[in-house]
Amino acid sequence: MNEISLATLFFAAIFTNNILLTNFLGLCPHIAISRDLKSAMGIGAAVVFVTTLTSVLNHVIYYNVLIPFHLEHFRFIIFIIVIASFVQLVEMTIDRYFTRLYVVLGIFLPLITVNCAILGISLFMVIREYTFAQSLVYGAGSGIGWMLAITLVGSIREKIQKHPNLPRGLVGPGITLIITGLLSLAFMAFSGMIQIQ
Amino acid sequence: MPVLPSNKEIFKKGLWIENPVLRQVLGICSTLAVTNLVVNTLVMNAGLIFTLVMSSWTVSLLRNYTPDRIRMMVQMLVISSYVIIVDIFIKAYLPDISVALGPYVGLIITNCIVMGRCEAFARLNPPVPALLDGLGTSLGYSFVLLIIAVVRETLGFGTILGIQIMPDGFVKWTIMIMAPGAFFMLGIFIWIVRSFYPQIYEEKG
Amino acid sequence: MITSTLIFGILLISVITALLALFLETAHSYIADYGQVRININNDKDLEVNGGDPLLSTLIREKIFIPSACGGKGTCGYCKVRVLEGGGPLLPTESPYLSKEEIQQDKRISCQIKVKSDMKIAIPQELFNVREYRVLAERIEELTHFIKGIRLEILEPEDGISFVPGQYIQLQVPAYKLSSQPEFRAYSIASSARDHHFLDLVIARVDKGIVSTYVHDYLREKDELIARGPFGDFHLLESDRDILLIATGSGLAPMMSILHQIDYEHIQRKTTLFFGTRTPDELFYYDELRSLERRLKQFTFVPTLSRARSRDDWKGERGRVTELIETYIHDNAAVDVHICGSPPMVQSCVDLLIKKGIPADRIIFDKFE
Amino acid sequence: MKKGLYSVIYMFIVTLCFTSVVSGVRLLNEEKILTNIEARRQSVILDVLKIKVGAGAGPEEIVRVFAKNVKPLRLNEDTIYIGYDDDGLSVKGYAFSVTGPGFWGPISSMVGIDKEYSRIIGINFFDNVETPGLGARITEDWFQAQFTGLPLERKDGRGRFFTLKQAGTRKTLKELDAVTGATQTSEAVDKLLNKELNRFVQEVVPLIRKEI
Repeated sequence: MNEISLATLFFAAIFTNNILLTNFLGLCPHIAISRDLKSAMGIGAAVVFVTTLTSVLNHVIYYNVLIPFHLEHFRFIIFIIVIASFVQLVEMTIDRYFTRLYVVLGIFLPLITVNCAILGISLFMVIREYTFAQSLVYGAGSGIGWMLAITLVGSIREKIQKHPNLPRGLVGPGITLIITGLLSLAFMAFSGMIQIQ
Repeated sequence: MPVLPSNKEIFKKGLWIENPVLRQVLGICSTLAVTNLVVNTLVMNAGLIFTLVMSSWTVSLLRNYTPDRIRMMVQMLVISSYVIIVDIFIKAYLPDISVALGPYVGLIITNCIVMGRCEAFARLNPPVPALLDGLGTSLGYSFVLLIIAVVRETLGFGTILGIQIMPDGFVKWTIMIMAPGAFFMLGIFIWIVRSFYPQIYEEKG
Repeated sequence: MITSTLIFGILLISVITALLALFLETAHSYIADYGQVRININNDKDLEVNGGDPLLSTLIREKIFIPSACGGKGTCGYCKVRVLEGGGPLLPTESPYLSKEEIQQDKRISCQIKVKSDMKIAIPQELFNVREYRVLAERIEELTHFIKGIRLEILEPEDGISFVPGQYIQLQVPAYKLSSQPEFRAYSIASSARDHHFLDLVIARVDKGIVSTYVHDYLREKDELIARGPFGDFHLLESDRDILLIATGSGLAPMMSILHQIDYEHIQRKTTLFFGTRTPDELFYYDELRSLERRLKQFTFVPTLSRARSRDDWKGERGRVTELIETYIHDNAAVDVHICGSPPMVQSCVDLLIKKGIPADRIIFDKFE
Repeated sequence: MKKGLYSVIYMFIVTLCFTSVVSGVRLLNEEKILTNIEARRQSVILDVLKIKVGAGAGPEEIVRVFAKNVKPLRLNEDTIYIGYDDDGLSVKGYAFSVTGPGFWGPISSMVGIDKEYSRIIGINFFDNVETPGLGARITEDWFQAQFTGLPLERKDGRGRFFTLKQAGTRKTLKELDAVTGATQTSEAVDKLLNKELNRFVQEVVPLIRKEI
């Protein structure tokens, strides 16, 4: 049905149709965690990991369980519960057996269970009728795009936050949103870059 | 000296003092995307109010029976069930808007406010305060997004609710319809409010 | 046909979620089982809990409610708790919400750290201890023409109340002529924190005030009331600097409790109390304070009157408490200041002290409306 | 383990209750939703055939007008909609749907052709998942209106029916303005429609002629 090549889809998900900058998904953790670069990268990596795996997992469930049994209208419930329990399980495992990884990455997992971006990716994947391979690539690409956006905002914010001329009302979320807006504007320039095959 | 909050105060708190968008900047994810048209925003807000009020109430009713470890799954189930109901009603009675909103209705599930209020308030409080907390919070949230939508539609399309209000020669600000416009608007709005009410929105720390 | 598919679908979904629940429960009991651990709170109370969950939700299960707005998602930073032992390394999800000072004070974001081993934590007494008490008005006495002192005996719970000197309770009065429903107001505790079964409150009459009018005009000895608390973070600042207490009117109440503390804890820091009223007959607790001054050589009591008349035969200070600060406190004095009273008085004292070079973190106050 | 079992049973029962309620609500509204979907599809066909429906007409009215003025015709794998004038006898035009890859996902459009198979009388891009504010602007009236009157002829029966050009540079009837900033979507539309129009003229038209 859908003939977009994997490479195009991958780059488009990162640049031209960045899940955060054009679809506004995953904004809460974005604003909360983008205070410094280090945390931004940690949560970004966690998002990449989760989006990739959950989009694949949900793809399998949707086409092998929900469609054959005509349960499409329950997909919201199933997708979100799968995401929630998957994230909880991964977090538990990392916490117990990979303590070092936990401090860098695992700790962010519970924060992103309800990250809109992750459910959003699963829903878009279904609406756009992606194949298995496309879902994998789209999940990974969107995750990387989200990570790119949050690390960029995080590093800009680290510098601008301490500037003495920053109006007090803008400190925190205000300036983050404006930086994000500028970045979103900048990313629009990518829209001519990718050629459809 | 503080006093324990009454029901009225719980409601007021959600509406303005602890306004989720302005104070904590939570939950803008799913709805910000549809703020380029007032009518879409109104429908999304109605959906959110319904979902938040009903889920707060339900989570609060179930609070003494839900095992802690699967709490998250139960809350997700409750919230997504209400969202599906909202989705069904929008599809049945507002078909045009349903097409415009697309997958964003489903994304009310992951709206951080819904989860946040269930976790932080509803699962610890009796049903009536939980319901009021949900109502206050969601109204406060809707109010802010509606203002953003009004500005975006006015500048972006020259209309409000589809009715032209700007003079004919008005050059439309296309940027307002697109994503950056939403980010700028919300950023500026928070800036204005925090400048006028620094005492409320002072960041603790 | 349609109904059977429907029922089958519903059952299938339920089975899937039940399986996921089973999956999680199994994982929990094998992977995240950290056994029984002990959490010590404020060096006082020990909790036996199951490890493996975040500190915030563990405490909530024990009915200790740390305020939080985002529900344990680590996006609001409200649920700060001091973790003295067993918190593990500082996590990157916490650092954005903690200042350098807070990190030094061992503050942590309680929804982010997990209970895996024995812990030692400190939380504000008010969160830990807030309870409802059934109290009896044991004695009511007229301290001045508009201030009453009431002594409450705690009937329930039997182990009484524990509070930090300087804290307040909320006193609830039943519905009566002025109010169709029970109302409560906050009053600082004047009695010693060592006394767990009696509370002394100082209640000034407020024009049309629902609770104060009730106390002044309707409350009789042996009446029962409801009280809740303790609340508030007004307390004696810990350092080796001198102590300055400034109070006007009923703001003297928490100072009395703090003076009791200085007495029974044998705190040897040089202590001065400025107490301002308008006329000599408003100086309540005067004799008690004078006798305390004689007994404790580190304590000086300086009352001042703003409207002393010539016939009052007043030999002490005259004027407002701010004038006392001007005379007694030299610039950059090494002193911790505690202020209680009307908001304008508190504000002008704070402004003046800051001007005199007293750092803001050495000034603590409680405004009485 | 007892606690674990309780969780599992609890989850099962709660899910059962909620999914039952959701299914009930869905069942009650299913017919209405299906009518809406049907009416939406039909209103697109009426739109490209320029058959007027009273302004603000509800789904029921659309279904009524459609039943009166339009007859579907199955030809192998295609379905063609034949639009009739209000008298119900003279043919007004033919409509057929074209679906193919856009940039982000499928783009679906309905194309209306006059009864001589010589011009496009209307086009409607009724479904797409392109970027709002960019690619999704192909649904705007100015873009769709450009196609009205486009002749279905090519030099020597080869080449394109039309080309999408950068906005403001169009010189002939066969050059249409593309959506600024949405290069991929425009190219996808260009490629898809040229291909499908060609197929229609070459393969479908003879079949219709044979049928009528």
